[in-house]
Amino acid sequence: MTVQVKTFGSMSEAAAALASDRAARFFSGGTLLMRAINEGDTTIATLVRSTDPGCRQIRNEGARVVIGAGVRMVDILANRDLAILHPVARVVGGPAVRAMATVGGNLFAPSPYGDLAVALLALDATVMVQGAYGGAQQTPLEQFLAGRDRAGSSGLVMAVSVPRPASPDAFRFRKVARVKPKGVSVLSIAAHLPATGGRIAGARVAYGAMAPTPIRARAVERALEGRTLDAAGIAPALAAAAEGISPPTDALATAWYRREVVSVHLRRLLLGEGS
Amino acid sequence: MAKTPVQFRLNGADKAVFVDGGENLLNALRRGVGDMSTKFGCGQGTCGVCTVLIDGEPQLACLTLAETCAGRGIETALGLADGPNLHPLQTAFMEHFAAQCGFCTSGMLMAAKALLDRNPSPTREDVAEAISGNICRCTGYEPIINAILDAASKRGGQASREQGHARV
Amino acid sequence: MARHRGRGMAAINYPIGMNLGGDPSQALVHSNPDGKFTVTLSAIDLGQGMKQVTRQIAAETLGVPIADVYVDTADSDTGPHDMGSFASRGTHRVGNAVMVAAKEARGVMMEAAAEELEVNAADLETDGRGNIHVRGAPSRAIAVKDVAIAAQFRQGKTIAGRGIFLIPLSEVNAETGEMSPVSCYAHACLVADLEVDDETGEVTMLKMTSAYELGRAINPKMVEQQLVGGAWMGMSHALYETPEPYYPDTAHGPRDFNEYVMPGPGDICPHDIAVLERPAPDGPFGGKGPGEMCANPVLPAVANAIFNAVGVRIDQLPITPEKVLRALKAQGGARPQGAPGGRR
Amino acid sequence: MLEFRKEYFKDERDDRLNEVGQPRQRQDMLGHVTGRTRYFDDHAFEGLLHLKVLRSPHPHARLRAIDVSAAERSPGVKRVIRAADVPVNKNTLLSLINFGKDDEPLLAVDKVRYKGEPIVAVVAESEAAAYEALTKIRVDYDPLPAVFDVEEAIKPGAPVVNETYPANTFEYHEKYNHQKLRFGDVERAFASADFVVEERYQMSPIEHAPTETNGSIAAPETNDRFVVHTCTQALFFSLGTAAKLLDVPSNRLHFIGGTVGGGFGGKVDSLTEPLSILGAMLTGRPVRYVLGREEEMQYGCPRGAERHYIKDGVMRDGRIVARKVTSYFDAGAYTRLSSYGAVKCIAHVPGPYTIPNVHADSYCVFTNRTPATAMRGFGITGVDFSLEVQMDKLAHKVGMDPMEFRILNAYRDGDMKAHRREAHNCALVECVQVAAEKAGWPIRDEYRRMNSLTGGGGERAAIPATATDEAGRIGAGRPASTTPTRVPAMPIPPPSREPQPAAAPPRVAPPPRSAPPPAPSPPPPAAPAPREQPKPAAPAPQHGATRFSSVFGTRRR
Repeated sequence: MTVQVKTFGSMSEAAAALASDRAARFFSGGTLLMRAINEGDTTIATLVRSTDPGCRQIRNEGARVVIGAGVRMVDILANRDLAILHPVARVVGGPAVRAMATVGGNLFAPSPYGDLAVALLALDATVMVQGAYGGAQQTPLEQFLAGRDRAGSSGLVMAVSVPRPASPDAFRFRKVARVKPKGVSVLSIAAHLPATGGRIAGARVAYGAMAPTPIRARAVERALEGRTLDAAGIAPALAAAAEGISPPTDALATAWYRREVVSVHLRRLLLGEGS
Repeated sequence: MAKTPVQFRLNGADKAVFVDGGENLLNALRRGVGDMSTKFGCGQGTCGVCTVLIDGEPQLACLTLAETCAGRGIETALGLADGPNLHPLQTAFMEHFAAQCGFCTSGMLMAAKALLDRNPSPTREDVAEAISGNICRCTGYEPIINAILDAASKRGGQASREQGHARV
Repeated sequence: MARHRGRGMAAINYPIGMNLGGDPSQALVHSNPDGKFTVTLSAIDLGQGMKQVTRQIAAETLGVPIADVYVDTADSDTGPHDMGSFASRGTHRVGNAVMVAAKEARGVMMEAAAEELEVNAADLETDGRGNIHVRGAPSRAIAVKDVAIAAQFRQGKTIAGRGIFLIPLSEVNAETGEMSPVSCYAHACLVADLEVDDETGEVTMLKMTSAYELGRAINPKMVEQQLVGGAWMGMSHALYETPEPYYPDTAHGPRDFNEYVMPGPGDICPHDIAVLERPAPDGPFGGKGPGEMCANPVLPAVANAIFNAVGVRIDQLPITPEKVLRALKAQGGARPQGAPGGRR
Repeated sequence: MLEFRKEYFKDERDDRLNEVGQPRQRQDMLGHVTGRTRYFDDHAFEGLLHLKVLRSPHPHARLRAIDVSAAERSPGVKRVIRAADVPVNKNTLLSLINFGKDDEPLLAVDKVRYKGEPIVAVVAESEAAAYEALTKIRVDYDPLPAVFDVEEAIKPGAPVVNETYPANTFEYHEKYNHQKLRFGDVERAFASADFVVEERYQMSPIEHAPTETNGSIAAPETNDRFVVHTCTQALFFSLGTAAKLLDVPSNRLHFIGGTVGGGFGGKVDSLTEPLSILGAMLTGRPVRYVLGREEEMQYGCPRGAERHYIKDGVMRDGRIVARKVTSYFDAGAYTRLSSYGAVKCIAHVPGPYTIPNVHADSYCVFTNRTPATAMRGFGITGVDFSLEVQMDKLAHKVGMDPMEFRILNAYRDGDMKAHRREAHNCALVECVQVAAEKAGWPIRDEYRRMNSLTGGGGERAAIPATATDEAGRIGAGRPASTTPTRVPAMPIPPPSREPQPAAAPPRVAPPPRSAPPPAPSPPPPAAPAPREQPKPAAPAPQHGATRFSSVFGTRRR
């Protein structure tokens, strides 16, 4: 009836405990799990915690930055190496939520939440998942998200590894919300647009609130390849903006509305126009 | 049911409470310690009414697992005043009539304190951002924003307050 | 991308007190032995300021400083009957009941003072600072404190009063609807300035300018609280909130403050307000009650401003970006209507 | 920014006051900023129990069977409360003022009529234990067709939402399925109007969303009574409601409140008090029942949806000659206060304007959604949205400035209103003038010179010949069929300059037009003395509740 809380000194112990108990959930920032418990979710019998300092570390590993699953939004905002993610972390919840919500938890936030995951997807991040035994597996975030809501998907997220973009200004992020300055996403768009000689090469564009999980906008990526970032250059991308999306209808907006405005906001993002 | 002892400092004083598994800090403060200044508004982390400072950071008591607070320092609205002397934020809220029903006020004050503690000279935008997680259904936010800016300027911080009202 | 500015207005009146009357309120006032007063009610303060409004009305009627009066309310064992805090009835109904009670208490106080000063009570007046003196002869005075002590310990008088206020119930004619709804109305006119994004349907409030007639403003700062906060709620009703976003379809009802959208501190706009006071003939010192009507003019003013900006009429609330965008597409784009009465 | 315009109505005020009109600090402000203000939930009780309710997942369903045996055995459970445990399990809020029939159970019997309707309550040692027990209650539902649109609900053959009102409409005067307003002859006026504009307006429901959710704590007192700490907006209303449902004398209940975390109308319905008290009665321990935020938003009573159809006749010169309004108030599954809001709407039509021909029908309609209740601006907010958007359309139609259009049609002292009472203490004209001035919205001099004190009365005070439905259909069997269509006399702009804090204008007694007007409403009581005895109280209550003087229309039975 009351929840049992198990605390472990290492993530691997926690992962083992998690694997051994179907009714156990890993407790990180609490913004998702405590709410469920407060609202009477009786399926949560055990909370598994870890005091492993490793999961709250941000490490530079050459061309990549490894962010522990327990790193919070405020930790990202306090870290210079992650300046590129500051505009994203800053629009997750209000100040109190940012002092609680973690990177690991954000990967599991249901639509329309999970703006950070959208950015990480555009940055081609990989997820380190620890199974019951053996070492941690590296999984591309896109693949991780695709299997996220599948029953039986197990393992514990240890960290997220983000490639450091060649030029930080090649990364752009836009969140559209009804309420300012803190609101939930009507949609969010993240784009990594490396360019050589003014022409885009290897674009990655991700959407939030355009499917049950954050997704890549592949058609847009293709249409941007080799193009310039001007009205004419992005026209094909805008035309493809709604390809492959299956936006939800929720309390904030309908699927129709999200479809209608996605190209508008994509254009504003790509051309750096104001909201 | 098994109870877990938890010790922490509340507004500078040592406290010890027994909590149920899965009990949140809000209940531990209200029913365990008897600090009623922190209110229940949603239990979802969406209203900010239960905002407290934990080791100086604004957090939501309703989403905080009580036993994770062992050994930490918690501040609530009851700790704002220095004896009979009100905190500048409390004085400013009074002068600006920045409360009506008063139910959001404790959380609002703690969110504001968190801001001023690390940014003594906030802009109007900073203030709006700092209270963006706190719902007020009565005031329309305007007097609250003005009160926080006023408290900052009176506290010596040169709050860069725009003339009149600026969009934030 | 195009943003269009728009300006719209609306004018309204609002009935004060429960429709058709029949809604009594009672009040008790008594003094302790050193001339400090307590007002006892069963009225509810839900933020509108009931405790303070009645406190000022009692102090004014008794002729004593505000610091000498406190209001204690809503204990059914000690507070007399009150219909409740709704229908903008607090200031008008409860305020009147408090005046009746305070007048009765003041009468006893003046009689006791007259006995102490050996004059006619009719020749006495209060100075509002805690003293009672002979009209035209301030030197022949006695402190309210000493009057209370004398009344309690020498004269054996209770400085206390009971009050009730009731507007008798009005019948309604089944055929014509003939009735006496209320005894007074508050009034308002509001101008909304805003901006419409014709690609997303998003509406941004820029400014509100208003004139409210509220009868006597018992406490100007509390009137300001109501008008500023009430206009925010009006803006919220107009553009944001509903627990059934797709009414009459019941799906997708919001469950929390993330899904139930209301304007945040970054969505508010300046509000320039003028207050007019035409006293209500039957209001306490002419007071009416701004609590409810303050939100009402904002809704239509916003809808009218959106039409002025882009030429679409949204007749279903709330006016969400989706409704604006659908209307714009149906119309084939924005059709700005020009500037009624010019713009800032 | 706020300024006072003291020059207006100066002659009607004595501003030499000590406390009234002063910006004094609120008595409660210090408590608010120090976090020491005590709300209902800030009272600690040893041995406090927690109550949660099982809510229907269906908007409309028959209850075939309810099995609570597993819940009763669930750890920490002290008591399961079923419908049969409620002494008087049928009520309507306004029965306290003798208006309407009992139509709502505290806990559902046989049938649920909206998604979220309470069916069973559990009282347990902790909230977690109560939630756990709720999952062990087995309810066998037989889903029924539901109706969610007000105009669908009043069609023949629509599902019957609430058997107390089989036609899905509240009964007015035991005679009509709506409240009527009849003044003059709109059909005839439409026929002679230069333009006729007909529009539809819809307001969706609105949640009060106070930061403090509905709740109460009830505890046994030492003297065989129960103390109740509550967030109610109406102490005696809630006390009376609880006394009736629980069938106890009102003096066995000790209600304490008065300091509430926002209400806006959402804390009048006494949603939690009766169950808290019943829980305390059945367990002998303090019981706390507080709505969660999702419960508050979806199953706590909202401001109901409103639909208004407005048809206006207007002349080229801007005078409105006729206004016809048909309103539908979506009450949800039970009456609560909606029947009353529909009448308040009728009292408000046609808005603050003098229109010589007015016709309105206002319906209170039952649908399978959360019961609606009052909210800030009850019965008016949605009407004003509709009327004022309509006014904007009319101004546009006749090519008039919207401000001047309002001033032209604004009611003035001495004008006859559609509910047959003379207007007084008007100030709409002045509000429009000041708002225009502040906003830099130019209006012509003649309109700036007008005021609420002059230009009214006289012909504008007359009550027109009116055919009622009883006398036959409007337009037929008119008593004085020679009556010409009435057009409001143009208000005469005075020559003086604004502002106009003038003395009351000379009142010209208008000759009666057809039927002599009834005596004008008696002057309002000279504040603050009540001017007459209240009506005799209704017959002694059969339950604990006190009955107050009877309101119009339907009597309880």
